[in-house]
Amino acid sequence: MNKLISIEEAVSKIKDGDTIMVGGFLANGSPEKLIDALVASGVKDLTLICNDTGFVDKGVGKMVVAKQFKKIMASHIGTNRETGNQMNSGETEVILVPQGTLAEQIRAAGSGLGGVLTQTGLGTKVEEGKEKVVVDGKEYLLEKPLRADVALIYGTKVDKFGNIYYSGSTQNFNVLMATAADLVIVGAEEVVEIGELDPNYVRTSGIFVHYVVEEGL
Amino acid sequence: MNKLISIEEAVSKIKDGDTIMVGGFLANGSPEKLIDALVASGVKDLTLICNDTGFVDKGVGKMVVAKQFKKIMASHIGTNRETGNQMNSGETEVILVPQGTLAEQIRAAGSGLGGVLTQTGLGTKVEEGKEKVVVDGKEYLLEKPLRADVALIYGTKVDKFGNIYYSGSTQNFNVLMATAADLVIVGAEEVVEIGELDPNYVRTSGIFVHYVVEEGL
Amino acid sequence: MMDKEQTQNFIARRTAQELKNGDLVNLGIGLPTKVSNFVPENIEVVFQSENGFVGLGPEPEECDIDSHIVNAGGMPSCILPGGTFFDSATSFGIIRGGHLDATVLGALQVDEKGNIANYMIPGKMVPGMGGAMDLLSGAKKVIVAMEHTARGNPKILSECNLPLTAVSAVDLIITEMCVIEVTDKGLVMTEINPEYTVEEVQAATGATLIIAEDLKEMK
Amino acid sequence: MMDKEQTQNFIARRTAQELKNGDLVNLGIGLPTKVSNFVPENIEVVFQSENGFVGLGPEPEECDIDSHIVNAGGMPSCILPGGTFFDSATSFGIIRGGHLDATVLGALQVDEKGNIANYMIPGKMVPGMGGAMDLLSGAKKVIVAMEHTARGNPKILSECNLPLTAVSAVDLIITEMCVIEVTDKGLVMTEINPEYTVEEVQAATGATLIIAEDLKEMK
Repeated sequence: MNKLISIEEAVSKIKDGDTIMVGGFLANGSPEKLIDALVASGVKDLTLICNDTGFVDKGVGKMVVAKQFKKIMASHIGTNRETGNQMNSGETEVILVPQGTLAEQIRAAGSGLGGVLTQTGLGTKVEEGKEKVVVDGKEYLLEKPLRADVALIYGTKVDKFGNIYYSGSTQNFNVLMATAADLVIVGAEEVVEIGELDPNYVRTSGIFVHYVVEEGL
Repeated sequence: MNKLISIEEAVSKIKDGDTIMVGGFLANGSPEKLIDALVASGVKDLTLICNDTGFVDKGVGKMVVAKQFKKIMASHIGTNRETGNQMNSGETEVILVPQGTLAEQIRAAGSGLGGVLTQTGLGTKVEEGKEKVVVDGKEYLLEKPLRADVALIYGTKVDKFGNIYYSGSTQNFNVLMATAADLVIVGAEEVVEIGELDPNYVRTSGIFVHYVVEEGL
Repeated sequence: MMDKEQTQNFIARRTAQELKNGDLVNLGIGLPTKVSNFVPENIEVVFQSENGFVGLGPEPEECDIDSHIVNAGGMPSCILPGGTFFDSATSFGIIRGGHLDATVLGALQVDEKGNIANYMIPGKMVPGMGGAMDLLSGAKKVIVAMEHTARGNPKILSECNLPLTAVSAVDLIITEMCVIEVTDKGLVMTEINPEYTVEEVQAATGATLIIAEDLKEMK
Repeated sequence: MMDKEQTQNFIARRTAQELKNGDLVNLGIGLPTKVSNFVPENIEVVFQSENGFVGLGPEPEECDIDSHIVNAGGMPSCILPGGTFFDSATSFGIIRGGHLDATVLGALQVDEKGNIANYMIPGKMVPGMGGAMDLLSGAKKVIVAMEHTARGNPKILSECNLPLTAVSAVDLIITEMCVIEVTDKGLVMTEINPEYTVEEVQAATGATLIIAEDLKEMK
């Protein structure tokens, strides 16, 4: 089952108005070439789910500069002044989510769980409009699962079935997002044949992945 | 930080009446020598949290035969007739938990989450006495986090800080239990020096582990 | 008449025909495990082993035994090229999260609402549900593959009387006698083994079967 | 008077003395990151980087740069022997799950209830909370390490007026002027930098300080 396609074909699958997840943490472990191709494609009115909005010239931040998002859910936007500008001008809706909550919300969607019960954000703006659930006398926020139409993730070494080996700190949200989208596209630094990756070292199984794109270094 | 101790010292830390988690799936990935030493120790009135009760002569099932448990929480007891006998005679309380729910309950305890919202078990005996939470019109069972006093887990290669590399299908509940007990003891097939394991291949960080015991093959 | 092994192989062979190219499938222990031996040669199916991997191989004999690898029945097993190992939380994330295209399970009882009982007989046999409740709740398609009766007694009923493993979960029932679809209208027999008459199948069934207009021969 | 860098190093050095042998610690970006440079030589502390590893090294200059490894500030970084990489769910499982002995964070405001504001100034600067809300909710000990005032204005207040990052979360405040414990009775100054008088510290603070009976010299 060979899932390798061209970057152009991969990008053609993302439509105006889609909700996309993009892996990475301050652009570390982000599929940089897929992002470049999305900027070139001009696809718009997207909703972004991402840990952060990277930088104006690196990571998903390039799509912010190209004004491709109508809504952004992220834990941090401080490294990309353009996100703040668009937020303050009202051009883009920005929802700030605690990083651990964001991670669990994505995992919940991918794992068939009904939501996340966390104490993070209690007593802050984060709890506004949300239900609380009491378990054994302790109060928790009920945070709902988060899914996307498309997840664009990164892999260091990826086989043609979509199994992913991550090097260093690049696992971050990639591992979670791979499970929580209708269409999962991985941008691989290096593509290898099926059987070349040790099944003990793979962190994302190819069963989650629909397409593999070779990005190179 | 060298956490290597003898099996005898490790076993002396488990007291009558403790709740223990034991890793493994039908004894695959169970710390067999630690279990043997616990049988020899005669520690009793324990509560067991485990995927299954193994076999009469393999895995945690040996402790069932030695009548060391007053209560057992497991997803499956069918491979050990002694568990069924003790359950039917009323000697041991047995609570059956769906396997995926058991995994998430342990993970929730280790991850600081207030509980698990799952549809597994709805309409069955499993839902008896449990709260239900409705999220976006769908009903979920609220399953509570599960912690233990001691987790006895297995590792294929373990460094002296407690970092664990698992081979094959031995990860199972070990990865989860390592996070959810006040005291975590790992029985290592092979102990290596700190720095010998590739940080990309480790599945359980030594930060979770209190003691390492060398079991050998 | 087929002997027990022939019967099980007949059921397993027919069940394998339900699988599609690219499917991710979990097979229960016992009869369902045999399904992997009959996957049509022109399709690729990936099998999950809920104890922690995908890429379960069909025949342990064909590979070098590694004591670290067992299947969900605890038997020595192999992983195929392209497979991956993971922990139990990830494994059941796959199962509950809708990533499993189909599961094949055995049953003590199945009823016309699609309810299924397969984990305990109170006071007698109580093996436990293992991963069955999660599989029944999470898999996109649930196939029950079992012998039609147990010691002559029907296992397909109008209503299960053993403790349920899941409610309204079963999509398809495959036995040595017939293939039954669970629908809103009830149990629809779509295929029949030509060794039996419709009357014989109905007599061995504890629920009223609706006979499909285009009833086919089971192969 | 110390310059900005001396001030920050002074605060970081004092903060490092709070860490104990075997502690697992997460340092926020900015001033808190400097704490790792002053860990006493006789203890071992493991640093977590919430983007996905434990074993964060103190000085990226001292190792071979691998572009796959960055710290939580996005800067090239190293992992020490005994470290481990993991995903963000595991990382925040560590944080929320009570496995973190201490976290050191900066703040815009802290108040006498232990409330802290450090992620947004409405209509102006809105960087976001990143992992701060989880760290504040999950770490066993929360230390705020910051300059005592911002452009002459107090940051330690009787009540925060910026949006809170967490409620009743802060245990200890360390500035260039003093060390303050957050207690049920209020803010207790336990140590003072001998360059300042109690009156000067109080004047720079927007909450009434309780002076510890055994007020010590800050080193």
